[in-house]
Amino acid sequence: MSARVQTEAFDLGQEMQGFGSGSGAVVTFSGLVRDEGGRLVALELEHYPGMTESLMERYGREAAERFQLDDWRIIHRHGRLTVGEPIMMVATAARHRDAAFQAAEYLMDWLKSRAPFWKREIGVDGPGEWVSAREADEDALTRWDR
Amino acid sequence: MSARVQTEAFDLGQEMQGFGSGSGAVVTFSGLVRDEGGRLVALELEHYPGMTESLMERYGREAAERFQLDDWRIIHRHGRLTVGEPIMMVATAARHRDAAFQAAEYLMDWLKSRAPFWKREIGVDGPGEWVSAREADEDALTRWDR
Amino acid sequence: MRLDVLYFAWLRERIGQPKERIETEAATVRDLVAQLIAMDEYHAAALSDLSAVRVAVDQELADLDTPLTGAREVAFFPPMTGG
Amino acid sequence: MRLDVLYFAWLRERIGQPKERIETEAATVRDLVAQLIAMDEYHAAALSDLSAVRVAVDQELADLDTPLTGAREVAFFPPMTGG
Repeated sequence: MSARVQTEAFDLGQEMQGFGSGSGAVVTFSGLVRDEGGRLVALELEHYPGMTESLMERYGREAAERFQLDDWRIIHRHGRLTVGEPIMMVATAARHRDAAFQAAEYLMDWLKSRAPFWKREIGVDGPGEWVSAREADEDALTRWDR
Repeated sequence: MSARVQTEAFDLGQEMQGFGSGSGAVVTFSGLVRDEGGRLVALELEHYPGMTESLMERYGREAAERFQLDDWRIIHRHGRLTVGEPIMMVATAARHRDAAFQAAEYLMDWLKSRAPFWKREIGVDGPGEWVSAREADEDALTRWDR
Repeated sequence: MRLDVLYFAWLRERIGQPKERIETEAATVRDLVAQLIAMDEYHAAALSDLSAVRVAVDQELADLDTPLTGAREVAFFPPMTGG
Repeated sequence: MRLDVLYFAWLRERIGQPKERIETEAATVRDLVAQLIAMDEYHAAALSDLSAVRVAVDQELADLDTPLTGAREVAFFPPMTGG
């Protein structure tokens, strides 16, 4: 049960050592930097120190309660991340797969549109545009308000 | 893009080395042997050799097409698996998270109720009952018939 | 025709063997089940409650009405519990 | 009262600094935005289209009507793009 914001890379396998042992179902999501058809060499991620960490903790705990999780982990990087590198991961452990899947999707929907991170594209010619929010990400979040 | 049936354990981290590089979103599901409150020491898994492998391949390919996956992997063990050990895993890689999550859930729903595996509980006093199919698993599968 | 008939999980245990070769004229799975039940008490016990039994013909999921024309392998087993 | 006002991503770039201390009597976020826009062309450019701007008061997501009573930190930024 932990949330981390860091510049360093992380290793999914290492993070998952012993995670959810005792649970029946473990789901992980990893987001990676795409090259967008060769257009990009990296992403630069900025965040809101303080707010990020406390929101990640709060939403992790909320998901744990809502979906009866045995364990959860959120890791989100910032700084310059090159193509192919992991940007973030979410892992959830629960008794059954339904809860583990739903909790992971819930945390991802939340991270995409409520966690204070901003991405800027770094192209072959240097820094480019800030990535715009996808409307689909806002929509995704509203499905949990039931 | 591979399906494997094996007795040996597998390592999630090792399996995920390089998996989905080039994709934006990777989802994994792992199923582990629960001790059911200390009642169990292991599970014994039986399967239908030949049919298992060809169905796993077929459903992997179907999911890849349906959800536009960049990559997928299914590993399912059989034989005697002790408490805490991984039983199986599914991994999916796609451009966006929605497709990766949906494909992983689709493959899990299918594996739970259509892949020819049967589990028997091994308790502290020796072999026990064959695990009954959950009705929820049958229901889960029907949600994809749209 | 000659069919390989396979049993898995508790069906295998009740019948006492994982596989047998059956000489049959059964047109459908239903006919084959009737023939097997008539063989002895073990087959009868295993196949009495068909709501708890699933069947595959040549490794494809099938049902009682599935024809056996050209089939080589029929398998009976409980609902699957993988994953 | 004195507020720390923070800017992120392209708002930070347009305004030219990540943080400034503002002396204000603003009762709500809306009042504060009006004061900032009146300061100079950079603030005006950054805060002209509020539909593209999100705000947090003391690190909690807020909106234009959120009161600033007792607030110490207000942050302006574009819609989030984490994950």
